Amino acid sequence: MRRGGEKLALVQIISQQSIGADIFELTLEAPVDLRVFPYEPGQFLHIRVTDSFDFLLRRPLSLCKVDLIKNHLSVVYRVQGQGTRRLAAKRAGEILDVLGPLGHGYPKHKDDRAALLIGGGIGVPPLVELARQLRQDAQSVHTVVGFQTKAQAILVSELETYGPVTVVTNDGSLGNHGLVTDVLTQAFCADFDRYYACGPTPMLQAVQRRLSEWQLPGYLSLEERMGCGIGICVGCVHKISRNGRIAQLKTCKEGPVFDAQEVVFT
Amino acid sequence: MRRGGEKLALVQIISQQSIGADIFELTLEAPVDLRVFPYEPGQFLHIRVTDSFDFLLRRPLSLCKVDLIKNHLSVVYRVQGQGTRRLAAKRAGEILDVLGPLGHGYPKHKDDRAALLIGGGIGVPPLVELARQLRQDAQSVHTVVGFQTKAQAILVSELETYGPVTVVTNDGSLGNHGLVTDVLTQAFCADFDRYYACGPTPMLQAVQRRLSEWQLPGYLSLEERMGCGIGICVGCVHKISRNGRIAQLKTCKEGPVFDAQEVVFT
Amino acid sequence: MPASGCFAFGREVAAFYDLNRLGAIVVKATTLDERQGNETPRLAETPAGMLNSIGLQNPGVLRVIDEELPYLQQYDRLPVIVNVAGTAIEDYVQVVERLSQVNAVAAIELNISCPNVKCGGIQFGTDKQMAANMVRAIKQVAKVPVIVKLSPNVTDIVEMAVACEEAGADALSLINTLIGMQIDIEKRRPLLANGVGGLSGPAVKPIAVRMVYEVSSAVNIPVIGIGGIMFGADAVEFLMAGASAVQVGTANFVDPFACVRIIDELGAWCDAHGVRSVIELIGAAKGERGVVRS
Amino acid sequence: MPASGCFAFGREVAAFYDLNRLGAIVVKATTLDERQGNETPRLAETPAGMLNSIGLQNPGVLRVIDEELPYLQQYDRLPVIVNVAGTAIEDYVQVVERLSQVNAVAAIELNISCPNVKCGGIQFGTDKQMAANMVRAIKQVAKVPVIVKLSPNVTDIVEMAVACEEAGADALSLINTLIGMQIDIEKRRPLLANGVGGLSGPAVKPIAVRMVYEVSSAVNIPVIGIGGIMFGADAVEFLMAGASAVQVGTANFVDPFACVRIIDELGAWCDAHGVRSVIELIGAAKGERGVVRS
Ligand SMILES: Cc1cc2nc3c(=O)[nH]c(=O)nc-3n(C[C@H](O)[C@H](O)[C@H](O)COP(=O)(O)OP(=O)(O)OC[C@H]3O[C@@H](n4cnc5c(N)ncnc54)[C@H](O)[C@@H]3O)c2cc1C
Ligand SMILES: Cc1cc2nc3c(=O)[nH]c(=O)nc-3n(C[C@H](O)[C@H](O)[C@H](O)COP(=O)(O)OP(=O)(O)OC[C@H]3O[C@@H](n4cnc5c(N)ncnc54)[C@H](O)[C@@H]3O)c2cc1C
Ligand SMILES: Cc1cc2nc3c(=O)[nH]c(=O)nc-3n(C[C@H](O)[C@H](O)[C@H](O)COP(=O)(O)O)c2cc1C
Ligand SMILES: Cc1cc2nc3c(=O)[nH]c(=O)nc-3n(C[C@H](O)[C@H](O)[C@H](O)COP(=O)(O)O)c2cc1C
Ligand code: FES
Ligand code: FES
Repeated sequence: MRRGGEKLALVQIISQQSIGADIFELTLEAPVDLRVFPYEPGQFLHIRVTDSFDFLLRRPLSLCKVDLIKNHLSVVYRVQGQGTRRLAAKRAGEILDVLGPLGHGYPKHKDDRAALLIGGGIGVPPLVELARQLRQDAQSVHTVVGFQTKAQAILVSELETYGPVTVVTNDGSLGNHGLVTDVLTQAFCADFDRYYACGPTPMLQAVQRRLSEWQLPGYLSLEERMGCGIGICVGCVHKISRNGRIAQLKTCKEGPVFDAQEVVFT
Repeated sequence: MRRGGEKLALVQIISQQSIGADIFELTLEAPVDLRVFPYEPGQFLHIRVTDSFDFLLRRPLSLCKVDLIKNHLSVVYRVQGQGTRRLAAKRAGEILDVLGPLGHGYPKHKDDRAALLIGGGIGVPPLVELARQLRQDAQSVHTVVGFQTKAQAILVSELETYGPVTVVTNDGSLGNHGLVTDVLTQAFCADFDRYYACGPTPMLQAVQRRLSEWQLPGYLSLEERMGCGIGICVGCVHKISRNGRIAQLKTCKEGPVFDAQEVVFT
Repeated sequence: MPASGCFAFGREVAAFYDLNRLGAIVVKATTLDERQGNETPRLAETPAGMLNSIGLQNPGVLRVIDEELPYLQQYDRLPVIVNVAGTAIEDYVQVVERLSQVNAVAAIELNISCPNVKCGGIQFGTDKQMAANMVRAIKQVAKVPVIVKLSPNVTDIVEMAVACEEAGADALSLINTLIGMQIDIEKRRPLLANGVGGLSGPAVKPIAVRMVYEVSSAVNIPVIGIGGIMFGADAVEFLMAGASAVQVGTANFVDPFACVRIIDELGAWCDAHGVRSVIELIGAAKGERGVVRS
Repeated sequence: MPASGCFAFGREVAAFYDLNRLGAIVVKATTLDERQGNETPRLAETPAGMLNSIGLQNPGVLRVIDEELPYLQQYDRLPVIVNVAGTAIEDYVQVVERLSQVNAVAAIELNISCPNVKCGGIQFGTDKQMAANMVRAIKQVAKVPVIVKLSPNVTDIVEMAVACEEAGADALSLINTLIGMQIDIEKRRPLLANGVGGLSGPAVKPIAVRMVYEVSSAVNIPVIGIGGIMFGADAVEFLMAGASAVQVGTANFVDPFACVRIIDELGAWCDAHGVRSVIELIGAAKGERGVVRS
């Protein structure tokens, strides 16, 4: 069942910029016409970093920003291993083999008034376009982002254009000292209709536990190793409790964004 | 036993030029100081076309020309498969991983007066520097080169700077019509002290047979698939009759140039 | 050109092209009961290949019949081959019995070679007596041709192939994955949650070509070549080694269009080489030279 | 870190660096009589690997003793391990007897796994009874430790390993090459003159790591890891899988400095990770998770 946007395309790199310690923003021609196939924040692109067999599998990177007029997209990524290192060596003008946008992003709730966005580390990028779209729907947006240290803090000013941003760092080098969950007190959370989280698994787990206590509904964007990105290898599953049973659902196809209530951590 | 020149080096590409149908001349910084380690025509460079595991093995390419002042070397090669295709995509300024010069080239015979050089197709390149060195030793040089067709004829004018050149093409589109051996009549060969041949195996075999009839001594440069290029994999052997027995000698180390009398074709 | 077990049940790829363009489709391994598969990580990238330890996740034969096969029936020119797995002969027999009641199934592929399940199918794939028993049992209940998928993790694949042929197999497909492991040296433990996984992709192609060459020389039933096919030229290589058809696995993960691209490339290769039918290519590499079997 | 059979007899690499920097050297397979090896082409490149069908070309044990080993004796800190091959137990025994008369030999590596000779060593490498007989016979004549090099072309390498251990092997080394084939589709025949050849290089690393992991869990003698090691990190992977040492083969062909580079990279990795001795790494990946053997 084609959802509309999945497409395999060779697109041009518009720009590649270093925006933090080993963190890059890569802007691309969009593989699809974004006005015809509007993408959901939380969806991802599945990128071939070279055509060499050394990097046989594609790398999933979340959509971060969109330029509807130029039909450009950007992703923000950290150099994690050899594949992202190779990607970081690419320059404007080079051609990239891109599949996507793929997956289910964050659903829309038009009647909500106040959204809480929670991001950790390299999980922050998808929140940027999410914040923009939520503001477009006239919701208020408050974002809480956590980083290891100041040098890794990214996209804060972008997020500030859509509403207040609370920054937390593990070492206190920027904003509050501690973890994002330290900010998520009952009083703080009382004002929101819903939350939207993306970040490392331990953070998601802590956020889920904390916010289910305060009975705040929300969404988690999960990260699993992916093969195909389109649902045919069944490599990327996560335990999801749905319709009274726990199933291993594909994060590339049924996710990566799931209703926080459904996500089972083991 | 180090012969002097073998070296592993990262060298810069000085230029890459198309000089025929799918044939390129690649000029490099020399990996060694050529005035300290003068190389022998017939030696080769062993080149890594990329650091990808897709092309794990190096490619052997014969030295063609030398610029002692700039300390540059050139190789001339035909795009044969994926590896040479990859090499052809490299541009001036890029860095190449090069091992060499390797192997035994054409020996010198200072007392000779007239040399016959015989080249076929992509076997012609090593003859260029050979001709130059023979002329330097005050020998006269006559070259016979054979090509499939005119579009593949290369390095003829370079060779003409050192002496007369007889061109033969299989289809008659340039020079004589036929095979190089058609030129090698007894009368034609009578004037030479020695011959030096490089080319495809069937040509070498025909040349060896013909010129042994006319009792002209000479050398053949053999082509076998190589692994290491330095004598440790024992992949590149050819049957050589020496000291009364036939042994499988390594063309990378004991060759690629052998005394024509010793080479056994099966 | 048929596609292999790395295609789920076809729905996802149908978003990219018309499945009627395929020679056939081999759906994901189907077991008697639903299986959740192994823990994650289930995938690792290796030099020119990948490891997987999916562990036969599938909804079970009844739901496959009810929910998946009807979808594929809309493709009228697409023979559907169902890959069957299990842990005991009785499981296999029951699955095949159920599938035999469904028109939509053109053939059964017996997966006696999956390396990713505890006490799993691979015993059948490494013991020729067990394999032969299995094939005989299945042939009694199957109403469609039975293809036996062989494991490369054996000392002598020819022996296995001959045993399956003698037991009545209609065709053989090979190879399944080789058992491998990758270690996450930062975490100091195997990267896959399951420890070991199945190696596939271009890295295994030379092993697969060798086995296809040997097996097709020893049996009289058709052999389907599998292992590391990425381009049309790879398919040509398998055909020349003696395969009558090929399956494409890992390549689909890299390029959703892989199967149809490879079909096109194969056609273009044949045109450029004056080959009128791929049948001319089958076993073409066997003529001239005797090959030493060591 | 010792180097493997892809090093000839050391002379050539000695042109690039001081062989004393190596942990040991394993010289090319030595047979009783001189062997000319197979016809060419003997080499083919494959995805992330290569095939070879050298066919044990070597000057025979007497000339190895007379011409090659004396050269290596100038390297006073370099234990010399001689890889021994043959076609019958008696051949092996005679070679080992001859080598036992020479001081220069620190250990024998029994190559019961070379896939490249007709009626060759590989039978010993795929039949546990034959392997055990061989090891027992050799242990009777050998005056130095005997390392048995195992073939990966078997259904159950653990069974082979245990049989060799019980027969008295002092150590095991694994893996030798996997049997593979490449077809030259233009010429329509196998690319190697010998048809099949041995697959080595990064492509086989996941298989080798898995086998080292399994074997080192099952035996009490040291295991030497081999297969696709190109970088220091690969050596770390083998050590964590349970190897006590590693050998580097194909990498020497790509980079003559491979062995010393890998030693340096391994040292740097240890420094960066607070590891004082590589001994700390041996088997480190085995702690936390039980690994499913399928
Ligand atoms: C849905 C999704 C969205 C993502 N979005 C982003 C993003 O916006 N920015 C960003 O920096 N990263 C993102 N990641 C993580 C990113 O995909 C990995 O960091 C990247 O693939 C690592 O590749 P590598 O070659 O550098 O690492 P290597 O370790 O060399 O990769 C080897 C293999 O492991 C996989 N892998 C390695 N680490 C991870 C990981 N943490 N998660 C999943 N697979 C991994 C790779 O894809 C590859 O197949 C996302 C992951 C998922 C699943
Ligand atoms: C001593 C020597 C000198 C040479 N000098 C030249 C030269 O000056 N100019 C030139 O154009 N060519 C030369 N060749 C041939 C050249 O090395 C091959 O054409 C080239 O390696 C092909 O690589 P590829 O990746 O394009 O082909 P592929 O077929 O993709 O290569 C696959 C593998 O096969 C080997 N191979 C393929 N064809 C040959 C061949 N004909 N001979 C040896 N190995 C081969 C490659 O090295 C590689 O390992 C020489 C070969 C030798 C042995
Ligand atoms: C993720 C994954 C899942 C697989 N699942 C199955 C399966 O369910 N049944 C089966 O017989 N083979 C299965 N295989 C094996 C493939 O069908 C194929 O035999 C193997 O991957 C080699 O081919 P390739 O190199 O083209 O991938 C699977 C392979 C992969 C990579
Ligand atoms: C060209 C070549 C020659 C080899 N010769 C021998 C040999 O003589 N004896 C032996 O035991 N192994 C031999 N091997 C196998 C290697 O020692 C090693 O086990 C195998 O190549 C895997 O390691 P690698 O991937 O690091 O090359 C040879 C391998 C190659 C590639
Ligand atoms: S990545 Fe293949 S199914 Fe999700
Ligand atoms: S190429 Fe390795 S010995 Fe000649």
